[in-house]
Amino acid sequence: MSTEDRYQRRWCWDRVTWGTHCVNCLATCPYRVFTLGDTVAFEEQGGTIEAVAEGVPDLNPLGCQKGSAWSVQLTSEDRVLHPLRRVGERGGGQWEQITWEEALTEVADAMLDTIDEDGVESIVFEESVEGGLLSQAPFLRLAGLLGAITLDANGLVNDLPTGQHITFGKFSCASTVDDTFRSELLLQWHSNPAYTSIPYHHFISEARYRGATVVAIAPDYNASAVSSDMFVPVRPGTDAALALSMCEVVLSEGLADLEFASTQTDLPLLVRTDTGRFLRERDIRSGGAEDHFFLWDEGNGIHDAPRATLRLEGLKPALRGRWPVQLADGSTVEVTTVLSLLEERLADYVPERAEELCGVAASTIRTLARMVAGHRCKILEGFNTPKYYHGDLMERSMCLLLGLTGNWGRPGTGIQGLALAGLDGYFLFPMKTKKGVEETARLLEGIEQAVETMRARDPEATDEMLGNQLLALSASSGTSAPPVFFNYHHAGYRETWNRAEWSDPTMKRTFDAYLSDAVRRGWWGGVARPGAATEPRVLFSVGTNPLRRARGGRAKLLSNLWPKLDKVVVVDFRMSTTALHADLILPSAMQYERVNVQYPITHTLRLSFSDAATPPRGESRTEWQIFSALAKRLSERAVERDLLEYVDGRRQTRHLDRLGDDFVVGGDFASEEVVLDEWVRDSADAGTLPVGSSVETLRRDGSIRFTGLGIFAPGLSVAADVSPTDVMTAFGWHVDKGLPFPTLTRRAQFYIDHPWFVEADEHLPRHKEPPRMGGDWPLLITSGHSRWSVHSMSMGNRPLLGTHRGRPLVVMSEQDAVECAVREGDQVRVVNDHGAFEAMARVTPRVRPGQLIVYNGFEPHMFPRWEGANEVEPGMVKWLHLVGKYGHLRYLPFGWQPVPADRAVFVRLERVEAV
Amino acid sequence: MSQDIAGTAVAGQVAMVFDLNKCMGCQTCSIACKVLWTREEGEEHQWWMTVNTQPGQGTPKDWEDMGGGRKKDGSPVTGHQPTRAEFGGGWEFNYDEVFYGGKGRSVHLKPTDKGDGTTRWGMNWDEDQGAGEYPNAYYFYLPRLCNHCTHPVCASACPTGAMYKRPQDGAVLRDEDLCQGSRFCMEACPYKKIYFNEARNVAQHCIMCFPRLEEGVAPACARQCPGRLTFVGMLSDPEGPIHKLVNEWEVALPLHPEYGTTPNVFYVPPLAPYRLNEDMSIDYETPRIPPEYLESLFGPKVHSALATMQGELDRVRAGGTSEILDTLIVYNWLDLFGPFTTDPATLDRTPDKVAVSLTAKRTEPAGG
Amino acid sequence: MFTYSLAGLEIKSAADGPEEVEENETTARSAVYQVLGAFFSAPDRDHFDRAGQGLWTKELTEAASLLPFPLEVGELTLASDVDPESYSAEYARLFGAGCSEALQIGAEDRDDVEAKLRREYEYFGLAVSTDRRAADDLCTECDFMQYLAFREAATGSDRLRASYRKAQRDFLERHLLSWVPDMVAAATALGPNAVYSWGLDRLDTFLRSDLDYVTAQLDG
Amino acid sequence: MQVPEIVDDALDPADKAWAAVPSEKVPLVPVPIEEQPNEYIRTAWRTRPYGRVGDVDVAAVQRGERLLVRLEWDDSDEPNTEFLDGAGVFFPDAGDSGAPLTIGSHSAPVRLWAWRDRTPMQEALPAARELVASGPGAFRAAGLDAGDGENEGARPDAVSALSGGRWAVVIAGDLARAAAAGRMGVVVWDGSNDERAGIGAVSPNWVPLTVK
Repeated sequence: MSTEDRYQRRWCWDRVTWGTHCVNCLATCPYRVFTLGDTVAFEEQGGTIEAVAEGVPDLNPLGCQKGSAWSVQLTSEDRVLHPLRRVGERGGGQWEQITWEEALTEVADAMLDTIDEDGVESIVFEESVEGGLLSQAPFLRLAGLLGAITLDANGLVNDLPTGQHITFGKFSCASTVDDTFRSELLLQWHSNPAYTSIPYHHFISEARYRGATVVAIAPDYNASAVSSDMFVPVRPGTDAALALSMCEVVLSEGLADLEFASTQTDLPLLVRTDTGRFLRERDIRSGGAEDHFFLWDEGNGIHDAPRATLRLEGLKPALRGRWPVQLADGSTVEVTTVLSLLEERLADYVPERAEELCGVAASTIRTLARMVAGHRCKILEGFNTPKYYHGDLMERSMCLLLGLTGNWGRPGTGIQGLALAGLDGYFLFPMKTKKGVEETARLLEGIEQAVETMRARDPEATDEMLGNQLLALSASSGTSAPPVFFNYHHAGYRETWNRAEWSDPTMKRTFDAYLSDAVRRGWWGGVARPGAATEPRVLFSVGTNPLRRARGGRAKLLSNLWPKLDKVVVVDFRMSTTALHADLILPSAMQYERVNVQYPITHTLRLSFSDAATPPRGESRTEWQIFSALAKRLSERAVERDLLEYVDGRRQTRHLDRLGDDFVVGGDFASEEVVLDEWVRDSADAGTLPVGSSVETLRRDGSIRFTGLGIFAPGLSVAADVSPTDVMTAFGWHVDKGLPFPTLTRRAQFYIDHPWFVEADEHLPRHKEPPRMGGDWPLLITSGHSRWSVHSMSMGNRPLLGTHRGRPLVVMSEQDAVECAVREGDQVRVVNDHGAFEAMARVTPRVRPGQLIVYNGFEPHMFPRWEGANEVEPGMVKWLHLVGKYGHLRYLPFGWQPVPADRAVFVRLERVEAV
Repeated sequence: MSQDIAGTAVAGQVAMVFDLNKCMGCQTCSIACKVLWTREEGEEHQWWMTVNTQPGQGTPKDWEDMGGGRKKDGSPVTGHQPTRAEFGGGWEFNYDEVFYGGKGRSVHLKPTDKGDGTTRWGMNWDEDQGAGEYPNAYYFYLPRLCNHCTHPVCASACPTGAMYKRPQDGAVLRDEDLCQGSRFCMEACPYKKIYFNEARNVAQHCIMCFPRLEEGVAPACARQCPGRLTFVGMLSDPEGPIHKLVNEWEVALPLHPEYGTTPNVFYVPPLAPYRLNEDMSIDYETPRIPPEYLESLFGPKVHSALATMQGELDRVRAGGTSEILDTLIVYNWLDLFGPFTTDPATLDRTPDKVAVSLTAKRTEPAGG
Repeated sequence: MFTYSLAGLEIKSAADGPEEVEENETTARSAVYQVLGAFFSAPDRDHFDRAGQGLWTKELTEAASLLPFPLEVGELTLASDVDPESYSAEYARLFGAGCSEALQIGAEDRDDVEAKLRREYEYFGLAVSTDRRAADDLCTECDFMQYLAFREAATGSDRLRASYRKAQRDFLERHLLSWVPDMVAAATALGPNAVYSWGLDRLDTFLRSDLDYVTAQLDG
Repeated sequence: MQVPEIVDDALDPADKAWAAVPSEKVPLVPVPIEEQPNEYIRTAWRTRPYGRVGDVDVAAVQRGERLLVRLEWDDSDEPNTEFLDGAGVFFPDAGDSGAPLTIGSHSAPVRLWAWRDRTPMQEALPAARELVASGPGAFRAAGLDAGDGENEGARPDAVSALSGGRWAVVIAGDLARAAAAGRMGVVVWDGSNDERAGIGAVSPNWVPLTVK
């Protein structure tokens, strides 16, 4: 064979299907999968997405190195292909291969024992987005049918930008990524899109070529700073000071868009100077409402702040001043505006003062502030801030900067995080008692009725607010529980969280006291589960990897949670660290071996399809197959054991003998393809996908653009029109239509008059130093997501391992290397009062002295003694986030709740072994 | 044997332009190539396409100090043949031992050290290290593949005549049946983009995805590049972006032109953020990346290329328009690929079909 | 992802409508699909007799009487020399093994086409008995349209009415009109006898008019 | 050189059959630099010593249709991880009287049975190959060209052993070709000196073969 023939024959296939990888980057890039015989030969981005708007680059080719190497993983050495049962002690690395029959029976019996002896709430599932909707939906369905506990995914992965939630009543502030192209000023702030947004990064460089200025604000000269116009090095954890100083400049130099701020924000609302609380209707009218607020109209004095709209409708609210107001009891108090209070606070952040705090030159702060005020500015903010203890303060300060400069809801503006697109069929699915459009109509009409009933009680509420109410209602009957309580009671975090020296020093009481106070006040009514007395006995991890992920470390879970568990069941396609510590590993099929979709988000506003290019390898099965079989086995064993029904934690009677049938709705949903088809058809019927969409059209086109946001809160929270021929800008409805925000004040809210917030002096945004988490040590770990993996997904992929050093790294500055007598390539030990780990040192001038970067994603089993980087992270949660029942500060699944911090952990470093 | 096979009649020369201002170092190009072409035994360490952080030692380690190339008079410059350890990479890992060995935490997953030095270097070992001093560190990404040079010194150094420039597109290929694994090409190539396949005793390098080009499909590295920075086309096409960027606007330059091989891969050199003064205020005057460093990579023309780029940026920021920047924006993805815009998924490439077409090609008269 | 479940809520709806409805424009459309579906089933003796007795035109006229758009029913004359055998043979000559979407579009796998169609039917509440007739048979597809139009007329739910309408437009676009015009053209080129010439012409005209009508209803 | 006939196979250089066969010391010289095939190689090696193996002990036997040649030489160098030691014997076409110094020429190619040491990864490669050599390093696998029907059964083979700083290699090939040539050239490559292709040590004179 000639050489040319040799390579010609390597580029062959006999089948092409669509595939995407359903990992937790949520990008769901449409790939073409080329299969030869029964082997996936390679994959390549589809590149078939049509341009949306004239003059805006298209989305192609959407992909990254992880996606382009996925096929290799199908045959990777870390793949699990048979059901395995642990032999010897947990984590000992010895297994026996068992049959599916044995495995399912063993799991079913452990579950029935638990239900029988301790109650179903001792069965706990970890939620995730890993693996796609058809990995997650099956076990969520089983948990729902059982009344078990599912730990809220966002509380586990801490991707919750609480500051955005505090400000906007939601965190779904993401426009489509092509909106980046329309920006004039891009602030890469707490984000490193060159690592973490590879498919979309081109819009940044293309915006630059169109005239945008690109700024990187970060402690280190990171990969995204490289292609920026300005690098603004900031001391880690002081971003709020920088943002507030820019706000100070904008206001003091008269650059603010005060009309925008008056309309969109709470800055004109009146606050009593005696109590520091908003002036409420109840204060001045007997029987008045608790959630009606006021502003000072320049013509007519005190006036109700409009609740049904953000539009001022002729009002001219005063933004600054102090006025006397007569209360209902006849007494007089002084009121002022939020802006007046804010300006007092901002006096602490004049640039020269802020420079001392954040290390950014005062002249630079002024320059940046003027740029923000004069341009369509977008903050590209990933999910890094939520992982700081005081990340909420950073986000609130960033949002304030945008609010003062008219920078949201307009093309090229806003703070770019993530927003869920409205796959309404998926939301409907758990409610469906049979398949088909009639059932869909019945449910949708029922929901509409429920919404209308709620609207009758509050005619000024928006659809989004009512959607949230509906979600809150269902949360109190659903399985989802914020993990903070589980971690506190059962996973050993209580002691850690009570360590005052690792917490915000303004915390006056113990964490215990705040938590019990919050629970006692009913702020977490119905969702503070499982309670202290309900010990977990069976833990399911389906594609999640708590021992890699858990802030607080693998050791904490193994020594506190694991001993309580009769059965740790891991469903995964690979040997994660958690799988290594499981009792049973059930092998799941990978993408390219089954149909699947990932949860769609608004970045691309598309639903992308992953087809079965080959059958699952080995004995692996899809999660739908696994959990429907488990449901069936549970029914069979329940009948054999005469355990036909039980009462769950919410006093609902559950019937085990029907479980198997209920799971598949009497056979209506026998396979995941049928389930997916139903989701897609229902979404099309509900108007969020094109009419006629089905698995068939997905299979043909690979990816479909959404046509609407749907009727459910997650979609509606983007508050924007979906047009087939235009870029989508989040919050367009708030700005163009005056649609109120779903906050307590119905405005973007910078003033939080909750007593705890006042106690913490966080009623307004401010800067607070990161607490000395981990101890009083000289170095601070900032971390971040790596370029090479999505969390630990793809970290075991051989070609990808070859694109870096293939082992964990501690990236450090040259100065600190000298200080610690470390040379490039040495093995070093990172230690603090919580734990330690070892890794290879990479010494570089790009890192700020005092800063260490440990990119996450490496499995603990890639570190000596399996002590991963999370061993030094105490996993502190901010006590203020236990607040509830304050307008928008209340639990919703995936929403407001305490999340553990892992950035800005203090450590020291020593050399273990020289090169 | 001719000393320089540049005289080969080439109907057209396929060329590439990488815009370094759009490159984020993600290695999707490297992976695209790896997954498609170099996954068999002996190819573990081969990365025909690589991205390195500059300044840096790169791949193979310190390749810029290894010699090779061609003097102005056309005579060869001798070079070092990069060793397996200098390439590094191609690691195996102790999966079995960790997962199933019953050793618990006493072992952890890591590259298996075979004592040959290959675990201490890799294709991207010095990723994001850079140079300079904080906060004025500097670095950027440099994707590299075979330059498919007009003067392929690799071919000239081959004792068996195994290497040639394809007449139809100027791609430099090797007949692996003729290659005896003597590796003079690896010494002679100044870019060190040729690898030795130990298992088959042949050298290998980028084939410019010729099977794809023949079907009108862009090379995998270019078509899979998420940064949309990789242009492919015929160098002489006056309407194509490559000709304009290279010859008309002169903003795309070859790497190390002094190596004398006349590469057909070009780079738009990198701009960088402003430097900072001692007091952390912005220094608008001094470039962050030392111009002499860039000159050492791209030759003296780099200064005017950067000045052109900066001028265009200034103009669009002032509200003007720029044909150069609009070209580099690439509004329509397919505009990157010149004549190679075919979607591979639309092709019939079953092994039988390909075998038939190969047989047919062989029976065509020479030169067909 | 979180469990966005509203499972705790009581969902009640009046989606289920009466099974019999008063005749109107929509039931007329349903009725026309019924007649056309029957006409294009493989002919038996009854089919032949009805042609001879002029029942096809009569039924179509009756069905179309309330149609919201004009449909020229025309005349159907069965030539006197046609016997039942040649009548059946004509069908076989024109349509081979039958009027099948998969065969018409040259699908590689007819089972696959049928499976997709069955999924479509089932979503809209129609179970298909597979033993009697193929899911991609013209009669089945017409039956489905007949069913959708009937459900549209019968439902008390505005939402469902809209769903059925959208489904009809979609089904016409993606299915019936994607292959029937080609089938009609092919059969017409074979010079069909008067009976089938009449039927093909009615079918083609009606499908096009119906799509225009349904589209106008949805856009309006 | 006499080529005695033996009965049992003696591909292994340690085989006792070799004890009875007389060996002959053949001097080797570097392949001339000016004869190297291209300017690159000439430039690279002009000032660098090569052809470091100065002589080789040669013995030969015949068995059936096979010629077996044993080559032995001293090599105490540290092995090179990049290039491996090698050796070969080559035969001119009948009637050609050129010198062996260039390992063939374009007008008078020779048949080279080339052995090269193998790494563990190369175990699947043949121990020895038959090449058509038309100059130093200008080697081409036999059988590639039309009409050059390589005889499957006559493919060369080799077994080698390095012991006590001395290589012993037996190369076996088609006796008929050797018999027709009536003489043989020898080439040795010292891998630790990066020797390969035309860079090696070659016998300046043909070694005559007396085959029965």
